Amino acid sequence: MKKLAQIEDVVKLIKDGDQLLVGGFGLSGSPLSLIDEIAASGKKDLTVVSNNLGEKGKGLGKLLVAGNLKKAIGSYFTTNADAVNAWSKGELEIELVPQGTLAEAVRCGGAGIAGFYTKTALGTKLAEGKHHMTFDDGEYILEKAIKGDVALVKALKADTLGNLVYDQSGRNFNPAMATAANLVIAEVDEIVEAGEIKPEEIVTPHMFVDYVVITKYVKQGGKYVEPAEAN
Amino acid sequence: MKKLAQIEDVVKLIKDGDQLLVGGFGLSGSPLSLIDEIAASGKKDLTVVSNNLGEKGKGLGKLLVAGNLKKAIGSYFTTNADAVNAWSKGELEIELVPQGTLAEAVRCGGAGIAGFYTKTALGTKLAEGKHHMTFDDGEYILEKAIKGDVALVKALKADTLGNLVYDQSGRNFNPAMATAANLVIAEVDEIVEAGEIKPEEIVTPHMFVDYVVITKYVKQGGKYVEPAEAN
Amino acid sequence: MLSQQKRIDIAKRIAAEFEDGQIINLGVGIPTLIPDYIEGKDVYLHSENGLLGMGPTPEEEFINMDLISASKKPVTLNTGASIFDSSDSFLMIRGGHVDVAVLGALQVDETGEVANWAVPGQNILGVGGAMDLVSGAKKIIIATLHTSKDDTPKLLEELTYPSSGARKVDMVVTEHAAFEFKEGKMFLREILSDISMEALKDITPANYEVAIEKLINT
Amino acid sequence: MLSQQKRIDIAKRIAAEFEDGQIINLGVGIPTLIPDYIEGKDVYLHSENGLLGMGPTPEEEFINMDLISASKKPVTLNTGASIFDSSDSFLMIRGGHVDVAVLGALQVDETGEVANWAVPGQNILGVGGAMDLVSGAKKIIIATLHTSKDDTPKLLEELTYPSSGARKVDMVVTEHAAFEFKEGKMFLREILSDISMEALKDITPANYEVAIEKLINT
Repeated sequence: MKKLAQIEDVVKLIKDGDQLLVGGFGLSGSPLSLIDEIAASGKKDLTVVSNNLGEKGKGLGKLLVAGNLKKAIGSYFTTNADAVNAWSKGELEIELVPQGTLAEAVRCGGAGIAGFYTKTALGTKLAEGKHHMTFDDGEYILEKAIKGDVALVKALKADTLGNLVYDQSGRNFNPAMATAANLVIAEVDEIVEAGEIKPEEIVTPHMFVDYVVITKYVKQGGKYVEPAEAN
Repeated sequence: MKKLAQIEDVVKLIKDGDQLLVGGFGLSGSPLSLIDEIAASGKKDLTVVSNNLGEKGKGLGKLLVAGNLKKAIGSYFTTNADAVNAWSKGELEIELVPQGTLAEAVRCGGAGIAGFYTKTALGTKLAEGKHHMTFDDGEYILEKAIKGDVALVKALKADTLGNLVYDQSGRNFNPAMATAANLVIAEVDEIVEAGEIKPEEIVTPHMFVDYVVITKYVKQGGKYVEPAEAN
Repeated sequence: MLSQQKRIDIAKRIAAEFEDGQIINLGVGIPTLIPDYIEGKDVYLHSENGLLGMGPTPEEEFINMDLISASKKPVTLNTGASIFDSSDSFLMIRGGHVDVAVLGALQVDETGEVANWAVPGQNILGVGGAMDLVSGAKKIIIATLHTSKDDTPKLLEELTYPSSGARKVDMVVTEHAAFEFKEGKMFLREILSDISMEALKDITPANYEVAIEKLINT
Repeated sequence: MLSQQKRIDIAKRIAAEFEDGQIINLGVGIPTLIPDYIEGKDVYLHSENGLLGMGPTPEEEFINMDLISASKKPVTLNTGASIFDSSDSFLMIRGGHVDVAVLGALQVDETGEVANWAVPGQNILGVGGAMDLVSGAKKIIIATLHTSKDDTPKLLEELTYPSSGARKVDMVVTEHAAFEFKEGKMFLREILSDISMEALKDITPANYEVAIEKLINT
């Protein structure tokens, strides 16, 4: 399979200072093996765009502990005490974005749209300094598209061309993230033959995917655990 | 099934002067029975938003012949000689929109987004009079969302809740149209039990669909024909 | 009355508001109690992370942490449920396709403006889907205890906490009362506890018109 | 040389340009001839109406008019093909995910600006996906006969027909020559017929630099 790669090799393609789009909602649909490798890599000054920063010491939370991050853009960081702490000490920049604005901004990044007008956050602190415009049904604020240098997504399966399907609500931000970066790496549980995923069922067509890596995690009791922890 | 309705009854919900969003790409994925009923209804001054106006005397082309239309908004009308003719005589207003802008504008109509900035049509006649804004990577034009009073879509199957799946490239504009109108009517070939379409396979969730009607057309040799024409 | 009982009472009262066929989004806090009280109603639960038709918590052996609610708890799918990505999920919320959003609140002012994401002087590091729901749901019901733990009123003349959006909510239900908002005005519609009108007034700095009128048959 | 043979020559030359793994969108006219000349190349055909991985025309008995190309002709799906809606399809086009778009043209000017949707004085009632492709594809190749039927030049100093967009194309292939555009300048890269340099200049009002250099190994 042409796009199949080793986790160690693809993570080398990430450069210090890159903006990473990372799929997942908390730890669900999160590319855990790629994150582990980045944490081990010593990369610096990364900006992560993701709904959360995982949990304390887990998922994207590991990048905080490892000191890879300069900035996080997302909707909800309060569930990771490390993020709150790093921000208080001035060690981490945080840009807070409403969850729907985040999803739409990333989709726009992938769609060649520079910005869009939404009512979400109108009249709040998060709209301060943003361009306002009045349309037929009232005032809207302009939100700009978000793009990444690299996107890391987690899918259930890839086929040998790189088409992806996701596991239930593990889909979340992954399909949008996969459209909006120069380099897109998908971590998957398994690879099947092209043709095994029906044309109507493919969620992320292969055109978006540059590399596919196999996860090092195994699912046990409905949760991904590292092989060492598995029974 | 709660949403199941008769074509004659739902078409009565359309009012003179309404803006209709109609799925389909030419005659593919086009709600032919609903269109027939509108043509027979004598409704006046309708605006149709659809990629084309069907073909001469077929699909949406019938509404032109029946005199239902005031205006058409879409990307390509030259394949229907009646449309060109009606426009030349001043009997039909036409608003030409690039195909991708049309799809995105309708999606935005469904998504609570008032407008979006695109590079498509920049520097052309179709951008004249539109708001321009400069972003980091150059100039963009503002396109406004499109909504409808009523959307007419064509799906392959509905389940008893109103979830929809489409037939191959008959999908086209239908899913976006289904999000962007106050009243959404789906014409389908068949209705299956809820649960028969898997959660991952549903393309249009039932929340978008107000009524489901059964098509009067039958598919023969890969084409929909009226029952009278069928062998 | 124990706090948990008050919260259950609020949940029940709000559940009674739902109508068959509605699409409902339930926020964190008291709203998460509501699913226990909607049995027999044909409503469909929407979750920000990409589900419509969320069902009850699974048995331990069927838990899949890739099938979770927006509160990150394992859930199941009811018959006819669907799965979609975050951008489509928020298209639903922001495009006005969710009939009712039930949200918690830190404060609500007498015009119906809500504050439910940040406390001044504390770290402002989480907003989640709060502002999206406030801007986009067709009807917004606030589920909240009448006062905070230290008896500070939550229903105020003016917000002192950061607003969640210019859009006004439609209804507030507390353990004591149900209020409705119309055209920027607040109306007391129902008394839900044994509180007196005077005592209610004392713990409710917001100005409201008394217009008792059972909103629905509960 | 018959017109159809010229068109085939153009199609073949452009097909030779494709690289394994590329996502290609083929417009109407000459570009529709290209699929016959890409065998053995691992490229994936994208269609505006929502297909990636379009295959050849089906046998009569397998025709489904709900599986068609953007030219509304019946097609098939190759292994690994996918289906999506129009908004996602144009996300692909406008978001720069299509590697090469091959389009017809009415005129191209010497900076690489193209006119391919409207003729002045005629009804302007169709644009389709032309402007989306011009604005969004990573690389744009124009496939056109060198002159129109009445020998009017198509490669001009300046467009006289309405522009399809500010974005410049990358390459023009005619029956006589292949031109490349870089930073607003036009370069003659290949002569593809037995035409002389002088004769080519005569039918090409656009100013170009002669910089013969076979672009690829054809």
